[in-house]
Parts: sequence; C-alpha cells; structure tokens
Amino acid sequence: MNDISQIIKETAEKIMEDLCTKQVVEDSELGILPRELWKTIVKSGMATVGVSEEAGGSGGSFADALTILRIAAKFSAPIPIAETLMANWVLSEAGLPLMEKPTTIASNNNGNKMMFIEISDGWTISGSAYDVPYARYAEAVVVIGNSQQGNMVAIVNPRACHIEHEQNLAGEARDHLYINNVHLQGEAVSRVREGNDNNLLYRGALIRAVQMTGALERILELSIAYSKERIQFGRPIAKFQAIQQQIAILAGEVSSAKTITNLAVKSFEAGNGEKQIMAAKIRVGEAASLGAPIAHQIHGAIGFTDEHSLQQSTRRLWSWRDEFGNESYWANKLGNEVLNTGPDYLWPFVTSMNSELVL
Amino acid sequence: MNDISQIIKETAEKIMEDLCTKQVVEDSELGILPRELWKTIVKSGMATVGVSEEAGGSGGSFADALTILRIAAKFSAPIPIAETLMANWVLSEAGLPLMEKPTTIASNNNGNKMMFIEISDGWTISGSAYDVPYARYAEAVVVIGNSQQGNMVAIVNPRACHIEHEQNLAGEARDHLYINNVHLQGEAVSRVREGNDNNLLYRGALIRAVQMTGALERILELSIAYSKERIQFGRPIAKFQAIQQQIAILAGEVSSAKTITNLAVKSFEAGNGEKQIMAAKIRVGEAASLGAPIAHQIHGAIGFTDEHSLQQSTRRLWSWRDEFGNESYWANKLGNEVLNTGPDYLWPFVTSMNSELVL
Amino acid sequence: MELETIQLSQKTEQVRHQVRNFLKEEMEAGTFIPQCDSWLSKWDPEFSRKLGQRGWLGMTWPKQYGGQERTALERYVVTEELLAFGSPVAAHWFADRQTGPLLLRYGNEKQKSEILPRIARGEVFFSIGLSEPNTGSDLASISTNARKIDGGWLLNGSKIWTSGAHRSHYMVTLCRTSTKTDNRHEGLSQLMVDMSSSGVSVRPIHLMTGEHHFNEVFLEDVFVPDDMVVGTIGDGWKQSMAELAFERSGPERFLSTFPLLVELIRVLQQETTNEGGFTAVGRLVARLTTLREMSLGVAGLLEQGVSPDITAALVKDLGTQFECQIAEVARLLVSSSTRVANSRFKSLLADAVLHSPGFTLRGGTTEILRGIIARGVGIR
Amino acid sequence: MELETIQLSQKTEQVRHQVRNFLKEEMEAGTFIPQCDSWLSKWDPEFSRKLGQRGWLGMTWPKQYGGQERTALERYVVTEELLAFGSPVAAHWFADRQTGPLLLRYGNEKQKSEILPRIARGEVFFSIGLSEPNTGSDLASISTNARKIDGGWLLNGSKIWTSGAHRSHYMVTLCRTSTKTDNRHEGLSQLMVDMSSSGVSVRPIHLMTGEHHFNEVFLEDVFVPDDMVVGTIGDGWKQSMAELAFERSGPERFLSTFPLLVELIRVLQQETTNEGGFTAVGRLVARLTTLREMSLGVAGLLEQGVSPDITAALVKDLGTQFECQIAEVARLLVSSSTRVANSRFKSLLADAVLHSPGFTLRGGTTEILRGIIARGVGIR
Repeated sequence: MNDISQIIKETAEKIMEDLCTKQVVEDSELGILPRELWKTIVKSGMATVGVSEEAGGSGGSFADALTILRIAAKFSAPIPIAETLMANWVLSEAGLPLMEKPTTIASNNNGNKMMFIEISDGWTISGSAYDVPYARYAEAVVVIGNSQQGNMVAIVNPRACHIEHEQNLAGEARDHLYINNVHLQGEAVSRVREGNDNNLLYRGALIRAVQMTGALERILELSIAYSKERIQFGRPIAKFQAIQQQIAILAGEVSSAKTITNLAVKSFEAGNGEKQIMAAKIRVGEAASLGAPIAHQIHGAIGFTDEHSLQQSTRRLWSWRDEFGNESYWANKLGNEVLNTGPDYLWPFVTSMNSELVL
Repeated sequence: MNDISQIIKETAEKIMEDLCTKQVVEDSELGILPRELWKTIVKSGMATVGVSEEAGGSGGSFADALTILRIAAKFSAPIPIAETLMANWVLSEAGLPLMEKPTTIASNNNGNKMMFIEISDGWTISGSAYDVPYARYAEAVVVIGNSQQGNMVAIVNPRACHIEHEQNLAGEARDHLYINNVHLQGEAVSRVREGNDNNLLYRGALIRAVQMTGALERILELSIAYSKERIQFGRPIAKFQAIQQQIAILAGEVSSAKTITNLAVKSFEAGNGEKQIMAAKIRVGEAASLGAPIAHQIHGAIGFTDEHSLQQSTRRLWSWRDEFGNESYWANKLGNEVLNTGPDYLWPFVTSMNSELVL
Repeated sequence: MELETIQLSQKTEQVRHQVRNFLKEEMEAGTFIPQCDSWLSKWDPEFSRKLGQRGWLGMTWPKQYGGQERTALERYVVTEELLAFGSPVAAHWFADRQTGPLLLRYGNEKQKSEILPRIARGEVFFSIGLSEPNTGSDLASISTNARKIDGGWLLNGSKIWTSGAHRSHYMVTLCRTSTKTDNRHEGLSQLMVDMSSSGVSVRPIHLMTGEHHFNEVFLEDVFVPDDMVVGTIGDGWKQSMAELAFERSGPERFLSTFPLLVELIRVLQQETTNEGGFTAVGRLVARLTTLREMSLGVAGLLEQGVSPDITAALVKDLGTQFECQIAEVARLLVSSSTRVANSRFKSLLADAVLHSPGFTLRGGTTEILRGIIARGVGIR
Repeated sequence: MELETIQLSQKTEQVRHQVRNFLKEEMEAGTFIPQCDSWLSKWDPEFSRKLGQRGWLGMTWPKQYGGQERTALERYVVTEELLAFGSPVAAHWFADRQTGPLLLRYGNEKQKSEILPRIARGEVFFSIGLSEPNTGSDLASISTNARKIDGGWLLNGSKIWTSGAHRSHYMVTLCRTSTKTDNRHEGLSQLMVDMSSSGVSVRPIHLMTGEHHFNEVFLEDVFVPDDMVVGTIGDGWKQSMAELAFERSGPERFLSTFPLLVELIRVLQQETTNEGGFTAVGRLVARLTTLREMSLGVAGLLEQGVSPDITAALVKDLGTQFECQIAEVARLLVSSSTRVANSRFKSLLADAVLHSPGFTLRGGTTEILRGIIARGVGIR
C-alpha cells in the first residue's frame, strides 16, 4: 500500500469514527441523511477518488476508492458514497462534469428500462428504475439508458422524477424512480464510453462485495469483543469451546471474504476483473450468509434489538448479498463459463484468476 | 409392537450378535458368503417374512420384514436377505414358488433392459442388468421385464447368466448380469401382479432407507462408546464441548432417520407409501451424508482403517444413499409433486403424510 | 429415542377440518394475512377470543376450568393449523401453551378456577418473566427477589425479553425467595404478578425490524399476595424447567417460516422449469415431514405422561434450523436479478430473514440444547 | 489476518509452464492417471526421480545442498501443478515438504550435506514419526523414549499413522529424552531413524479401502548415533511445531479431490442443460479461487520469513472441508439413476468419498485448528 493510499485509508477511518456513530445510522432510518458526514467526506475529496486530477477528480486509484467504501461500510455509513463514486467514474469516462452532491445512478440493469430519444433541440429521457439507492436524498441522478445511437448517459435532476420510497432490509433507501419525458440539452447527454449495462452490473457487484467485507470485519470484531465481556455460568462465554469454534468459523469466513475481495479489486483495477468479481460476489455472499447468523448466535437476544449495533451490520449484509446479483445468479454465470471452458482447462482457468493484476 | 413382531426382532438381534461378527463382514469382502448365518436366517423363517403362511411364507407383516433388515444392516450383515425378501414378495404376488436360497432381483429399473418373448413352447428371456446385488452368490435370480403381454416375472438360474463382478463402496457385490436367450417353460413365467418397475424402485428405496437407519444407529452407538473410552489431554474426549455438540448433531440425524423411516414403513404397509418413501430416502440420505463424517471425525484415524468396524457401517451408508435413487433424484420427484399440488395445498399435502397408516 | 408413529384419529382429523375451514373463512374475510413468526408477532385479542369461543384454547384442560377435555393430539392439530396459516395467535400464546398447564399442575384452587377459564376464553393474556439482563442461558443466576411480608411478597428486580408484557395481564415471575446457597437452583419461586400493580413498569425493547414485542419489566416493591404464589415456595426451578420442556417440541419450533415456503412455491410455479427449485423444495418437504413426525411423536408421549426431554430438544434444535433454512433456500431460488412480481413473497422473506436470529436463541440456544442432548445420550 | 494479494512473476509462471507441459507429456505417455489424494496414495519413486532431475524437489534449498535456490512461490507453483494433475508424488512428499526444511533449519552439517542432496534427487524418502497409539491430537503425551548410551541413543516405543514407513529410508522420530515434568513440552527430541536399523519393525495398517499407506512402527532398542539427532536435545517440541505449521497451508489442503472436479465437469458437459449443476460448479470454483489466494498469501508471508499460524490454520480448516464438499456436490449432481458412462468419474468419486474422513483429521483436526484460530483472535 503506497503512501497516498495509506493516507486515504486513515482519513476515512478517522472521519467514520468521529461522525458515523450508532446514532447517526439509527437516525438515517428515520429519514435523516447525515449532512455533516457527507460534507466532511466531500471536503476531504473522497467523493471523486479514482478519477484523475486532470479530469477534475481527487486522483488515487479505484482500489483507493474501494478502500473508502469498505471502511464506510464497516461503520454502516448511511450515505450514497458508493453511488456517488460510481457515478463520478461513469461521468468522467463520458466527459461529463463530476458531482460532489449526493448522487445516485439509474441504469438499465435489473429489469429497468431507460430510454433516450434524440429530438431537434436535445434529448428526452423516459423510463423507470427500481431499487435506486438513496434516490430520495440524491441531488443528482446519473441516468444510463439506450438510444438509437447506443448507450447514453446524462445527469437528471431528481426533482424532475417521480420517486416512490422503498427500502432494503437495512432501512437503506432503495426507491423506485420514474422519469417521464425529461428534456435535456444536447451537451448534457453523452455517449457511454465502452461501458455498458453489464459493466455497471459488475461494478455494482464488486462494490457490494467490498462493502460486505467491511461489514463482515465489523461483526467479527463485535463478536470477539462481546464474547470476552459477556459472562455466563461464571465466566466469559469466550471460554466455552462451542463459542470458540463458532468464532473460528466466522474468522474463516471473514478472512475468505477479504482475500477474494482484494483479488477482485486488484483485477478490476487492471481492467480485467470479470471472473474475479463473480467469484468475489459469490464467496462474500456465502460468508455473509454463514457469518451473520453466527454473530447473532454469539450475541444472544441483544444483538437483534435496536440497542446493539450488530444488527446495523447484519441487516446490511443480508441486503447487499442480494443486490447486484446474489450467489446463485453469479454462480450460475461463473459455472456456465467454467463448463464452456471445459474440464481440461479448468485448472488453467483457476490459475489465471490472479495472473493479471495491478499491485 | 405386537408379540410376534417382538419375537422376530429379538430373534434377528440374537442371530446377528452371534453370527455376524466384524470378521464375518471382513471375510465377505474377500468373497466368502457367510453360509452359517444364511442357514440360520432361513431356518428361523426370516427369508419369507411378509408372505402369509397360506402362500408358503412365514407370515408376519412387511414391517416385520423391514425390522429384520434394519437389524441386519446394523450389523452390516453381508448376505442377500433384503433381496431375497423382496424377491419373495414379488414371487408370492405372482403366484410363483418362494425361495429360501440366496436370491437376487434383476429388473428394468436403473436403465436396465430385460425382455420376455413368448415362443411356441414357453418364453425366452434376454437382457442385461447392472449393479445387481449379490448376483455372483445368488442361487436364483428373479427377473422382471417387459413383454408384449405386459410385465413378466420368472426365476432364472444364475448359471445360465453371464456375471461380471462389480462392487459398491462397501465391497458388497453389485454385479453386472447378462442374460442371452434363456428358455423357460410357460408355467415358470408369470405376469407381475399390479407391481411394476416403479413399484420395485420404491420398494428398493424403502429398503435402503431402512438399512441406512440401522447403520446410523450403529455409528451413533460406536461414537458414543468411543468418545467415552478415548482419552485425550487427560480426559475422555466426551468431556470436550466440541465433541458433545457433534454427537448431539449426530443423534439428531439418527433420530430423524428413525422417525421418517418408521413413517414410510407404516405407510407402505398400508399400501400407500409413495410420498413417504420419497421423503424417507431423501431425509435418511441426508442423515447418512451428515452423520458419517461426524462419526469419523470423532473416531480419528482408527475409524477409517480395517481395524475398526465403524467403516463397515459408514461405507454402507455411502453406498446405500446412492442406490435406488439418491437424495437429488427423489427430491426432484417430490418437489415436482409438491409444485404440481400447488402452494395452497402444500399444508394439506404435509398433513396427509401420516393420514393413512397401519399401526 | 425411538418415537412411535402417531396415527391421528378420525375425531382429531375432524377438529383439523373445522380449524382449517375457520381459518380459510377468516382469511377470505380479511381478518388476517398469513405471516411468518406470527406466534411472536401478531397480537390480535379479537382473534384469540374467536378461538376461545370455538373451544380451541385450553383444549385439554378439565371442563370445570373452562377446558374441553380434548386430547393433547387434538390440541396439537389445532396449533399446527393455526401456525401453518400464519394466523395471529401471539396474544394468547404463552397463556395457552405454558401458563395454563403450569397452573393446572401447580396452581391453587383459586388460581385455577379464576384464571384458567378466562385464558380459555381468550380474555386473559400472560407473559413469562424468566430472563434477566445478566442471565442469558444461565437462568439460575437470576437476582430478582421477593421478600416475605405480611400477606404476601415484596418483589424487586427486573425481567427482560418478556414478550407482550406491555399488553398482557399477568407475568409469571421466577424470583429468588431465599438467599443464594451453593446449590443455585434452590430458593427460587414463581410469583404471578398482576401487570397493573403499582411498582410495575415496562420499557419497550425494539427489534431490529422496528417491531415492539419484547420488553424489560421493572419491579419496584411490587406487592404479590400469598395466593398469587404458583406452586410451592422454593420449587420455582423445578417448576420452570418442567414448563420449558413443554415448550420445546411444539409445531412453533419448525413452522415459523412456513408461510414463506407456501409463497415460494407460488413464485416457483410461475417460473419456467427450475430443476434446482424442484430438488430444493423436495428436500425441504422431506425435512418438514420428518420434523412434524418427531414433534407429533413427542406430543404422543406427553399424552402418555412421559416427558421426553432429549427428543424435545432434538425437535427444537433441528426445527429452528429448518425455519432459517427455508429463508435461505427461498432467497437463493428466486433470483435477485429477476423482478419478483409477488410482493407477498418479498415481505414474507424479509420477515423470515429478520426474525431468524431469534429462532435458534429463544427457548434454549442451540448450544444449550445440544448440551441437553449430549447429556441424554450419556456423555455429559 | 489480511493477506496481500500475491502476483506471481513471469519467471514463476514460466516454471508453471514447464511443469504443466511435463505433466501433460507424462500423462499422454501413460506414466500416470490423475488420482485423488495422490500425495498420500500414489507412491512412484521413478516419478519422484524425474522431478528431482528437473530440479523440482528441494527447489528453495541452497545449491550446495542440492537445491535450486528458487523462491517459495516458485516451489508453490510446482506443487500446485503436481497436485492439480493428481500426479504420483507420495514417495518424496514428506521429505521435500517437511524433512528438508527441518534439516536445513536445525540439522548438522553432516545431515545437510549427505541427506539433502539425495532428497533433492528423489532418491531418499522420509516418514514422520509423531503420533502414537494413545496420543491422537494430544501430541505432547507421547511415550516413545530414548536413553543416552555411548555414542548415541537407544530408542524404544512405537509410532503410528506413519505414511510410507514401509517404503521410506528414514523416519524423523519425536521422542522423550528425559523424564516427564509438569511442562510436558520439555524433554522431547527429534531423532532420525534409519529404517534398516535392527530393532525397527513395521506393521501395516490397512485403510478401509484396502490400501496400505499407514503403518505402526515398533522401535525396540534401536540405536541412533549422536550425529543423527536433529537439532538440539530437548528442543523437539518447538522444532516439531514449526514443522507442523509449515504443512498446514499448502495446496495439498484443498486440491486433494481436484481431479474429481475436473471429471465432474466432463460429465456435466455431456448432460443436457443442468442449471443446478452450473450454480454448484460456480460456487465450487469461487471457493477454490479464494482458498488458493489465501494459500498463496500465506506462501508469500513465509517467503518474507513471517509464520502466519492462524491463517495457515484457516486455510487447512476451510480447505479440507472444501475437499469433502467436491465429493458431495459431485455425487448429488450426477444422478444415481442415470447410468454414468464415465467410469473415471465413478472411480475418482469412490476415492474421494473413501479418503475424505482423513482430510479433516490429518495435520490437525478441525477442532484443534479452530482452537488455534480462536487463540489467534484472542479469545483463548
């Protein structure tokens, strides 16, 4: 990890520790977006990491941006930092201005339909998108959709959209967004550079894998701490072999998640991460599905009440594992690829997983 | 359990304890069929339980016959008692003479092909059958196959067949049997009464579920005993919580196997057991797949050597779970039936499982 | 640990039919929508009273105390129908399942004649005051205590995880009535606290779903008259343990997420062929059938007066895992990338997932249950 | 517990290519057929010598001792290729993996200069004498002992589960060289026993498959000269533990059943669409990729001189379960009712199933490993 990366990491940790308390996360479920946390994040330049300074960003690598997301997720940060970062990558690739306001993305993934139609004095956009993260709080929506000229991207004002409030299991806003003939000037619309729907799906999957890894780190820390504090039958429950064995299993899952996510991040950075992202979303999803129940079992009843922060992390894990494709979805895709590759090339397929990296 | 059932059970246990030692099972893998065990079983009438005395059998119910099989399986008895019993049920239903010699069955299940052709002075039979239990030791083969007149059954002399030796993971003979134009008199061939290929598949599945239940009882007993004897770190391993938790899981699997098998037996006896047999083969197969590794983990290395009898039971579990349809095969069938029944009839489907029984 | 296969009598199946028809009618009338975990979550006094009117509460109790003198298996069938339909049974749940049998066995005549009929009519609801903030699985470590005074007891302390305490009329409270000795199970007693007594206050504990079912109950100098002592002073541990064994093997230990399974099948039916789906559903149904048979077997033994602790623990251990498994299978079968038209499925799945951590904790954690099983097979 | 992602150098990938080509040629020439668990089961001195000739044994050792001074990652790559192809590597396995590094670290000059080059040529094979009939996981309880006599030690006792003892030349033997004290880890030493010495006898232990790999070795007044003591008298425990940590995280902890996975894919390819099969295979490959990354990460740390005990234990715990999982997935995907034309699949599956109980026992049981992990995260 180079110096800049180290600074970004430490800064993010400091900001989250200071400003992303249990209370802040709780309040977010009541509809309060933590403006101070957002402002601090933006002021530190973190909303545009991964976009070069020449392009108006803060510099740093995609990996640095993902480190920020992992840390934010570890603290269950209830802000659209992932969406804003992703939006800025798309915008910078399309040559559009970057965003520092809370931003979200609506694309053609996941059965959505977004249509751009060129008219005499610009474009109109129409369509609907489901489960759009933080749409109700966003001050800009980056819309990606089809047109006769190929995939297009534009920034749309959310006030021009109809938004229905929905949420995931963690109470994070996942709104339905409807756009009806929004008119934009020609220069506000740009062609999506090489990127396509699929690309966004992979990026989304990678981001959720990274976030889950952060949340998994958190539940392991909480479980270890709780097992040392909680006294039962006259001693800390950490002294019971059954608890030790469970925590060991949890540690294995967390370690697995970290490892495969790191591989996917490095591969993505090298422009080559499709199969690694599939593997990461599958394996991290499995870690979430196996790990969250263990953490709850260790914590007892307190863990699933609003009095303990464990549930802020586990509910995110349960939500994120299903967003941008669950384990089955990606396993089916990866399995298909493996079967097409064939038995005699299975091993080369596996060893190729870490053969093109940026380190 | 009535008096006769109780006597049959106790007799079977006594015979197995006396004559079915670890050595006898070991020797069977070297090609030695325990003749004395067989003779004693026959002399006690156990080869024809489930066939009425009027029809030349020993009386007793199908359930009694299955009790014998469960006990025999608990002792890993290396004799074709299951096959002979099943053969006798088929023969008695077809009005053919019963067998007291070691007998096996070759039918059209499992991709086999058996064909009966009527000729002027009787019938000719041709075909092949794979994985025929104990074929090399059998003194009679009950062959069931198609003809233009429907499904037919006949007793064929194994010396008229070509037999290739094969075996399952437990070293039990599962031979390939080829019949080439064997000629039989008209009266030696009979129509299969109501019974059909499917019926045999269900019977076979039930028998294997019953046998697995016996083997599961055995591995639980062995594991409990071993955990109390084996000293590690100065105390019996049964005192370690990790071992206790594992044995509790094993006990749960064994108890589940017993319960669902009992249901299937009772339902079968009532002439109504198809879905119960499906459930039993699935659930007992799961118990075998989960239970056998636990028993081995508790026993340590000694358990998978020929010096300990554990492996005689676990290898049978691993074999039997795959014979007459593994968990996937039956789960697919049962799931199909459930989906055809539809969501609103799922609960009635479940409660109907024990609604027609003979107790 | 071998259970007899239970055959339900014609009469019992008739009861099932009546309940099933009643539930279908209520559902069609919009009285309730099937819910996961309804025995914890869906509190509907009106519904409980309807059940009482039909004689489906306190079914096995003597008629003189408002019961119907039906068999334990008849009660079993009523219970499983109510749960399979995900009906709102939380209000009367603990009173019918636990407190009634407790009072029948240990209660004094006044308690039996005054309270049991009201439970059976679905008018009086109970909470169970066992856990305390520092006890967890180590129940014998409780410190809530009662001091003898003239005409009764003065109760101080607090209870936690008391389901429905904010809406129930009484709480059976385990407390210490003499100072701790080396034998921690001695000196405990059960007192029945009228929740309207002065000195009782209830603090809500919100679940991560935002729901309010659990509470912390504070007891400050609460007066409990002598005739509200349950059973014998000093026998509280024994009495409570008997009560707990009763609650381990019922159908609520494997049916909490059954309504989701029903909806899963509805969704799968609409999909094109899904071989993986068939197999997964087949496995679940095989498992469910097995659990139900085990649970029925235990009910049969209870009917004969046998208390099969180990098998009951097995049912709960396997059953609560099964409840979680339904949720996991459901979410993996219904691809997250396909829009699920069925919003009932989505909401049942959410409930199942968010309630699942409770399944393997309430009524004895997995670890504790496995310890009981290990002791039962002679290795502990 | 965060591992760096390892990027293998071009040079390392070249080594992989050489090994892969060699293995393909050998396979085509019929030298071997891929086998599950070949590092325990397939003993082929001729094959080991071929590897030695190509410089693929003792790769990381100094040239003066017959090594190639290659990196740990280069050795890693060779090892994983050998295992992925299921090649017959049992003969040299323990000598190359364990004994060599042990001697390099603790051996005297004579041992290093005489024995290491012969290991590297694939000429000398070793067994490991650790377990005894009554030790199991409790290694420190061993009772094999050596008494000091003129010019050496007189060894008495027995060792069990010694793989290949009937065919190997030496056995590194952990024994007690002074009487037991309260600290059971004191007074242990490692002696190198020439298997042709008088007083050494070997009793075969047959596996349930009928195979003979394991043995019990009896030692009756076996003379071991002073110069065959490994390291320091009394340091045997420390030396052995270092050796064990080395063996936990290699690719042999997750590739033992890889040849079955290859064959499973061949079978599935021939079937009509099998959605369940795709998903199951995808999951296995994701898991395999993760395990390999973890294992590589540990290898990277070892290269830097760090000994990551916890992560190594994690790799072995997860890896050996994965080896079992391949077998379970394979048998469930390939329906038992359809005749499998592919007899290779059948035989690989049989091997995988019957060898699987050993995977989670050898080199530290699951329970022991999880204890190590728990200690590593600070709760034990």
